[in-house]
Amino acid sequence: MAQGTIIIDHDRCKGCELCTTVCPQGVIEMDEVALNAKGYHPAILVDPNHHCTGCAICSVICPDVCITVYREIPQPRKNKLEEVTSHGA
Amino acid sequence: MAQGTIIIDHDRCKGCELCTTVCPQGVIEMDEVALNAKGYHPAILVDPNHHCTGCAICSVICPDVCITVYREIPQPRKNKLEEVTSHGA
Amino acid sequence: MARELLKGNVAIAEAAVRAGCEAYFGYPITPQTELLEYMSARMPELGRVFLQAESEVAAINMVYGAACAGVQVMSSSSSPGVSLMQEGLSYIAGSEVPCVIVDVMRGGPGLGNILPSQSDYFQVTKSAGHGDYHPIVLAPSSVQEAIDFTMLAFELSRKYRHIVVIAADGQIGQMMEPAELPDMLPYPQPRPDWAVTGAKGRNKNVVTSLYMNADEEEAFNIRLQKKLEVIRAIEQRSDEFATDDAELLVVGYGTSGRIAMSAVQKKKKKGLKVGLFRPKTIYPFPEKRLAELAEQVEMCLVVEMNAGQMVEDVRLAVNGVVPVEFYGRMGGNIPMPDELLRVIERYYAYSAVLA
Amino acid sequence: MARELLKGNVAIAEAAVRAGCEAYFGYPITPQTELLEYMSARMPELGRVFLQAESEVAAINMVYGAACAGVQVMSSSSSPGVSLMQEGLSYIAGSEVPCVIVDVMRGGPGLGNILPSQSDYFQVTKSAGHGDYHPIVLAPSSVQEAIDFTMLAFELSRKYRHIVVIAADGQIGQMMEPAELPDMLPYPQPRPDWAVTGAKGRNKNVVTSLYMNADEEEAFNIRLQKKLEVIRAIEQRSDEFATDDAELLVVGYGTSGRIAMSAVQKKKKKGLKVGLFRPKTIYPFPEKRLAELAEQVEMCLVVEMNAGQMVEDVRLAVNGVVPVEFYGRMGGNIPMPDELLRVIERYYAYSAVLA
Amino acid sequence: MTTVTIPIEDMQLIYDRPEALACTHTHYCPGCTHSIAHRLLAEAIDELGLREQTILVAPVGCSVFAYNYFEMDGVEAAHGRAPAMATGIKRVSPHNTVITYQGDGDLASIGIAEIIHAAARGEKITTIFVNNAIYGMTGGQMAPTSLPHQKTTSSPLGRDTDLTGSPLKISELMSQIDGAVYVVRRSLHDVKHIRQAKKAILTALKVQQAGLGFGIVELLSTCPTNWGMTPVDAMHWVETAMVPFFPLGDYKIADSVRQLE
Amino acid sequence: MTTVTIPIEDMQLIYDRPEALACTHTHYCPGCTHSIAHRLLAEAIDELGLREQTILVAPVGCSVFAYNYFEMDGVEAAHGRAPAMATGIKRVSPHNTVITYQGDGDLASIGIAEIIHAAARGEKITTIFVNNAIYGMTGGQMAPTSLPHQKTTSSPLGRDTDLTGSPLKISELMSQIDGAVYVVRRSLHDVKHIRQAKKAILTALKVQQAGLGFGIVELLSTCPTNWGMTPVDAMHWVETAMVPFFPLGDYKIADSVRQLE
Amino acid sequence: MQEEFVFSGFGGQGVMFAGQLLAYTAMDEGLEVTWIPSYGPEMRGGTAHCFVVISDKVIGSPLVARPMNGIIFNKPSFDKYEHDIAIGGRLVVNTSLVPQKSSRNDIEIININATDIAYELGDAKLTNMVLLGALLRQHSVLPIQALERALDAHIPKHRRHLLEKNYRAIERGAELMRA
Amino acid sequence: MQEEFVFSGFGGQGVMFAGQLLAYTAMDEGLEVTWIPSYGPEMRGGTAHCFVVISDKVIGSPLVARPMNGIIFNKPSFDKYEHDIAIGGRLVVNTSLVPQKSSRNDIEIININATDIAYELGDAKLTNMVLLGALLRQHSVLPIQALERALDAHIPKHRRHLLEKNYRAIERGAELMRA
Ligand SMILES: Cc1ncc(C[n+]2csc(CCOP(=O)(O)OP(=O)(O)O)c2C)c(N)n1
Ligand SMILES: Cc1ncc(C[n+]2csc(CCOP(=O)(O)OP(=O)(O)O)c2C)c(N)n1
Ligand code: SF4
Ligand code: SF4
Ligand code: SF4
Ligand code: SF4
Ligand code: SF4
Ligand code: SF4
Ligand SMILES: [Mg+2]
Ligand SMILES: [Mg+2]
Repeated sequence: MAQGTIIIDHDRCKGCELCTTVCPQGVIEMDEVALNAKGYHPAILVDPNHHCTGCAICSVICPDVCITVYREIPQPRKNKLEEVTSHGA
Repeated sequence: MAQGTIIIDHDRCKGCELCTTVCPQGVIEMDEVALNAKGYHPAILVDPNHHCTGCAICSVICPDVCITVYREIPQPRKNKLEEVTSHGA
Repeated sequence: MARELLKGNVAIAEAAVRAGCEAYFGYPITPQTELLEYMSARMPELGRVFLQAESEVAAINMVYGAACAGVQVMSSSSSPGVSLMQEGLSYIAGSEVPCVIVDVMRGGPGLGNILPSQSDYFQVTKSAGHGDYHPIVLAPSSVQEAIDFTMLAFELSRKYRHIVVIAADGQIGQMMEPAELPDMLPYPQPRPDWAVTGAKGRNKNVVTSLYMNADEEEAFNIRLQKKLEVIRAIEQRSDEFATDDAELLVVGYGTSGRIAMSAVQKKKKKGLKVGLFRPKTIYPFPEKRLAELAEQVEMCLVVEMNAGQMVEDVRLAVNGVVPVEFYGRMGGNIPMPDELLRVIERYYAYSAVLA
Repeated sequence: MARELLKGNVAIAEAAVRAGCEAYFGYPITPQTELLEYMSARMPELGRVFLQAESEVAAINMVYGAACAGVQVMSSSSSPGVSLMQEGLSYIAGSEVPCVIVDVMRGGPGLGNILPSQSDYFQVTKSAGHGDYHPIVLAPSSVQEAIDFTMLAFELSRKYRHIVVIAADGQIGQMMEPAELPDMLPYPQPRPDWAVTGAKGRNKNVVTSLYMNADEEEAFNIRLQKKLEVIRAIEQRSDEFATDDAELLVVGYGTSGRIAMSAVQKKKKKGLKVGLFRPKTIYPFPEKRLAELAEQVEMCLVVEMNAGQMVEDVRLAVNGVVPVEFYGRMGGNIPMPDELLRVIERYYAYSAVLA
Repeated sequence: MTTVTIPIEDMQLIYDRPEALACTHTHYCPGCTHSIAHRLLAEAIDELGLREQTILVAPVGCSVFAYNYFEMDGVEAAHGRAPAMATGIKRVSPHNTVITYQGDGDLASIGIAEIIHAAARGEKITTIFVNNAIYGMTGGQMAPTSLPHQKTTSSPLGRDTDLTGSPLKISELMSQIDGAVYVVRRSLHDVKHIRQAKKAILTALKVQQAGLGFGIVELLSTCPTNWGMTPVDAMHWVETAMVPFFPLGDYKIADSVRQLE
Repeated sequence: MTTVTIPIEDMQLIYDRPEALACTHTHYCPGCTHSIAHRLLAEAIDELGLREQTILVAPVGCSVFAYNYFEMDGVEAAHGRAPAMATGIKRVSPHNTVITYQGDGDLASIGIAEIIHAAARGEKITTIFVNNAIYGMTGGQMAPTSLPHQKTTSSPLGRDTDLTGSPLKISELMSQIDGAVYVVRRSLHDVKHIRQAKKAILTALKVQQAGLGFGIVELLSTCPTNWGMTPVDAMHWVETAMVPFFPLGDYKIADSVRQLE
Repeated sequence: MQEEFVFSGFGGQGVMFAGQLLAYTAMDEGLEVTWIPSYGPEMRGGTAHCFVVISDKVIGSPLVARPMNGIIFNKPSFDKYEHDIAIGGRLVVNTSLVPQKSSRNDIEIININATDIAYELGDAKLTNMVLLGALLRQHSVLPIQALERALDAHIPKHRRHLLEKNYRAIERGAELMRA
Repeated sequence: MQEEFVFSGFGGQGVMFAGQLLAYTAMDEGLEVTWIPSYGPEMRGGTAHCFVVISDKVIGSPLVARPMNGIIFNKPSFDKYEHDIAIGGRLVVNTSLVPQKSSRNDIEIININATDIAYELGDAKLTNMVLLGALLRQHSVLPIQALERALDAHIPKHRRHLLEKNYRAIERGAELMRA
């Protein structure tokens, strides 16, 4: 598995929880404490062990386009990556 | 064939000629000379030899409901007549 | 009856029910929607007809149909929806069938916004579609008046076989105030003899607005105008305050009239000779009383939540006897009492010069 | 250019073509239909857009779209169809895009009939839908004026980004008269920079009538009202005859103005001091000139083919200075010159008493 | 008029105008099948004994005066809005039989929203839809049902399907709507088809009586005047040009309706 | 936010907001799939490079501000009239890509006439139809697409199909119209379906680019607020209640479109 | 000078064109003119009327309650307009389709069996030209030559081949008056 | 006597109901009252405001530019209304969701961590009652008992089981003021 990460725009997040239900790695959670300026509990990435694969599934479902996805630059297997990208984007 | 006849309401007739095209006995013609009050040449029954069977086909197509149809009262075969009527009316 | 805290939209709906409204057809639009929603629960509960139409065009034509069948029927909408009803309203007027229409006016033109406004004044009082007629138009300034005018609306619509519009604004529709509802009137009323109910044992009835022949159409129009004359003669209604010694007469209706009232009261207390004239019917416009008052005062100041529409009717009534000035807010803004105090002061100074 | 015998509807259509109309959307309705039919042949011939819409509601919204795209666009209809356009017109006004609408008015209210009438005066001059605005409204009284006003309509609509209505009546639409058509103007005009044409190499353009915030909506409305003030200041147009020594001033527009003119001419010849004032713009109503004339005459007599609509604008302009009387025919009936002669005589006698 | 051996008094009356049809002359043009549709409707109403309970909603179109031609209560709708008006009537008078009679401009163009929604609601009304592929009353403009290349006063070079699309097929469309339980297309171009049309109208009225839902009978019809044809040629044009484009048949007969028949 | 072993600068950007989507925050409720539909449309426009030639016609409905959310020219239509407005634009600017974005109240109720006729004319525009079975913006009234027994603020006891009929199925209806060449229904209830929806939008835009005719993509969508559900439950409701009623699929793919794909 | 004309008959009898032709003639002769159809409740197949006003001054009203001239193609039109003609005016009556005689003696009555003559000329559609010929012969408001020039100038293209026939009809109408 | 109140917070915080409850209380006490929502551009999930005016005379305007009292549920509302409160008025601030302090010294500021308390009481939705309790404790325009009676009389049926909790929240709000 490639390693990836996401950046969640907390101010834009409306706390809908949809991303948390789709992440195959289960690395997104809702911040139960913090409220953002809109008054929502935003989603946060909780991924201490770097399980996020950068699969971008969370970004496909996030209605508010809060999630930017990154993935390690694959050294040899470029093709496979492109395939995933063209699905996910 | 039963014997029948029709009465055409000349004042109501608009000279569309439709009745003349459907009469199986060919006994309706257009009056080429006379104009009615509406300014139309009306249809007339020209049936010197009593060919009209009272089949009522002309009345089915006449848009202006100008044609009243009569037929001799059948002596024995009442059923058949009713059948025709229920179609034609 | 006890006072209840009622939202204007809901109060109108329940008043319509008590007035004997048999059928309601409408389409959702803010700030009127609670009226429709209330009806959606209340009418079926009573075995009466509620139907959400596919559009305001359909709604007004359903109203037209039900009215032809001789029942008391109602619709409600807000400005853009009322624009869509113009053709149907004209047909209803041209057929002389009764109905009640509620217009909870909002900001415009176009999509505008959902805030209170009075910018349908022309649209509802001057024509409501093509052709020569005016609906009767009632302009409530409180929830209680919204109730009372709804009862009155059904009565007048039946009496004159005419459209009655309740021209409220977003504020009247949305606010809650304590108010009293009347008792339920006898229900249902018998169908009038002109109604289409099936030609059983009588000659057929036809309800139409079509008069191909100019003379017939003109005769119909003359009859319609005579009816409107009667309406102008006996249905003008208005309220007034401190008009006896007023030098400046403030004129406002609905929400702007109500707010003007509180400003005038304050100024009056301070010893200014200001009075208030508040039309309750905006068609027929209460021109007779206003013309009388015009003889007594030095100036009229019209306050509206629009760019100046009723001001024309005021000018027509006053007929040049005194100057008629205008103060208006638009776009959903409501004149605040403090703001009106300043405006009144300014014009009062003016009118003093004239006195 | 030679004089041609032209039907009003056709003349307006061809004039629109020569003014550079790029697109026409409409729906058939008598007595306007020849205009649409002419366009259906003429526009495609020139590679321009003709489309018969599914309804007047659709037609006006197609006009709205094309106007947003920055082209000169037009529709035409008659009273019931114009009622259906009210919402769309209000959106167009609220978006400040230009368009030209022809209303060939017929008898009403409702389905009424297809004969000439002027009973849309209120509907087109006072609001044309909800919200605070007035279209510019031109009222031709001859086929030649129908042509000239069509040219002017496109010019004014572009200049002010505003709706211009040509309020004709069935008679203007249906009659043939010799008239001269102007030359074809340069075509097509470039799209204005506010138009939606694709945000290529510039910031995006948005055309909307939605201002959710009251202050923004009010600011927009103030701008709109300022524009209307300018229009009122510089676009009032009227024609007059024998007004210099008139004691009785007859006021009429369009067909009623034209017929009044011939009656006034006859009376003038007989030595009566009657004059004619004929508004060419009915919005802006030529109040300035009329107010001046009011100071000179003893009485105004308004002639309309309705129950009395412009008469309100006349009264507002005259402001009580002299009495304003009204004579109207309805339902498709047109006042005949002889009839007007008698009416004028009667009121002349009156006005003589006042003099 | 004619000499008969058997005097008329001794004969049986086979066909006379239906009671539900008023005796007034109509304003329809010679050979216009609007008149036939009227007669069929009147006959069906007579046969079912519905005259005294029926309310007819007339449209704006050549049949604008339809209420004058029937001995029944009637109202005049705004152009295209007959189904909405009928809805208003039926909802407050569920025991009346409510019929809209509409042309193709009225129903398929300006009134398409109202007919679709009346059908979608399963409104218990009956619609007689007279499709003559043109706007008759206003002088022959293109209708949504005009055929490709058909010349009309608003498509003088013939209907250009690239610019205006293909004709709208109403029965096909209506058959997709759950609330419409009886949707058939018939034609009035000859005696046989007229008889079939009559039967369909009868069924449609029975559907309403039984409260099964919305029913519509589309009738291919002529407009000799605006087609610029003789009435006889117009009948032929229906058969040869329209029927192939608008196939006759039963587009939807709900099970409940089948049980009825 | 998170500690990564590989610094972000060394990583590849896999997903970022599309260029055609404006950076402004939207007013949509949490979890409302209008936002997803917006994003998909923006992505498709970016991929086809259409941003600078597209004109978006926003409807009246929750997506009334849609023109604020895209970096493209836009106009605001009257309620239901977006297809007419789009027609006006497209006819005078045939080289622009014209898109209407409409809700179910807007398109299926008040605007049914305009969408049907735009389709019937084969208008070369694209419609994104967001069907959330309710009137979102006005606070949750019944739409023509509301499910049987669905409680809404104007059907407080649940939609009574006896009185209001069964839901109107727009894709099914549109597929009957000749001028509509691409009619598909998709759903936004999970990642897989969102991806399928995106593909359909891409195809629909290509159909317009190729000038083949009218295209519409119906998207089953949520309104958590007015359904009174959490966004997650709302997604589930689409899957379990809406999809069975509004089957997903290709309702019409004209041959010309197949060739394109 | 002002002259008003009402043309009235069945649809299809060429009533409207007769009026328009007179209007064209007047225009080409440099006069003011208006033509207006009376588009009443009648559908096609019903009755058709139009009004023409010719004047040397600007015309006030294209419609006239009491026109000077009536050109009457058939019986219903006769019934409708006989009594509308202004005193001192004239009525051209197509006696082929109007059985009765006018009872008015305050106007000039011009009887001509125009449809019969048109049939003789081979086309019932020429009725209108026969009537126009008769009218302009009896009432020289415009020269018959001008009428013929206008016909030449304004006849619809697809009818051009009928030009000669039309001339003949006009002349026959005129001749019969002379007789 | 006239008192104006603006209630402002997120949708879902019970802002509207708080205002309505105050209105019911006033009505049941025999006063004139108006309640009006500020139904602005915000959709659900946005900010919710309402105005309540209580008076012993007929009320002119239900909307007030500068109300005497503000009941502020969250930060955006604080930003929006802090400066609108009339001089000499008061601001009840839910410090649980409003980090900053008011800079105004011409009004009374009543700080209370209402949401925290509501959580303590087991339901964040009780925030509104805590705030109302605090308000009426500090400003005796209406007795707290009347508020509780009104709650009993007007609480929606499906919420009746929460009545006790609501009383407790009102009392907690009041108590904290006493402290
Ligand atoms: C709102 C409105 N628009 C247009 C018209 C004009 N109009 C009258 S009938 C008609 C079309 C009729 O065509 P159709 O429905 O096909 O009926 P037909 O005459 O062919 O039987 C039109 C457009 C009108 N009366 N009202
Ligand atoms: C003519 C008119 N009628 C009614 C309205 C009120 N209105 C605004 S949005 C809407 C319904 C929106 O529902 P839908 O199209 O399903 O969109 P959603 O909000 O669900 O996305 C209505 C009825 C209006 N603005 N204009
Ligand atoms: S990119 Fe994939 S693994 Fe990473 S957070 Fe998103 S869904 Fe989870
Ligand atoms: S899907 Fe987006 S908006 Fe929803 S919780 Fe996750 S990041 Fe926030
Ligand atoms: S009844 Fe039959 S046979 Fe007799 S005229 Fe009519 S069609 Fe001919
Ligand atoms: S069908 Fe009727 S109207 Fe036509 S010619 Fe025959 S009788 Fe006359
Ligand atoms: S115009 Fe056509 S549809 Fe109308 S009556 Fe004449 S033939 Fe029939
Ligand atoms: S109300 Fe419904 S459709 Fe509208 S934004 Fe909120 S969730 Fe979306
Ligand atoms: Mg037709
Ligand atoms: Mg929706």
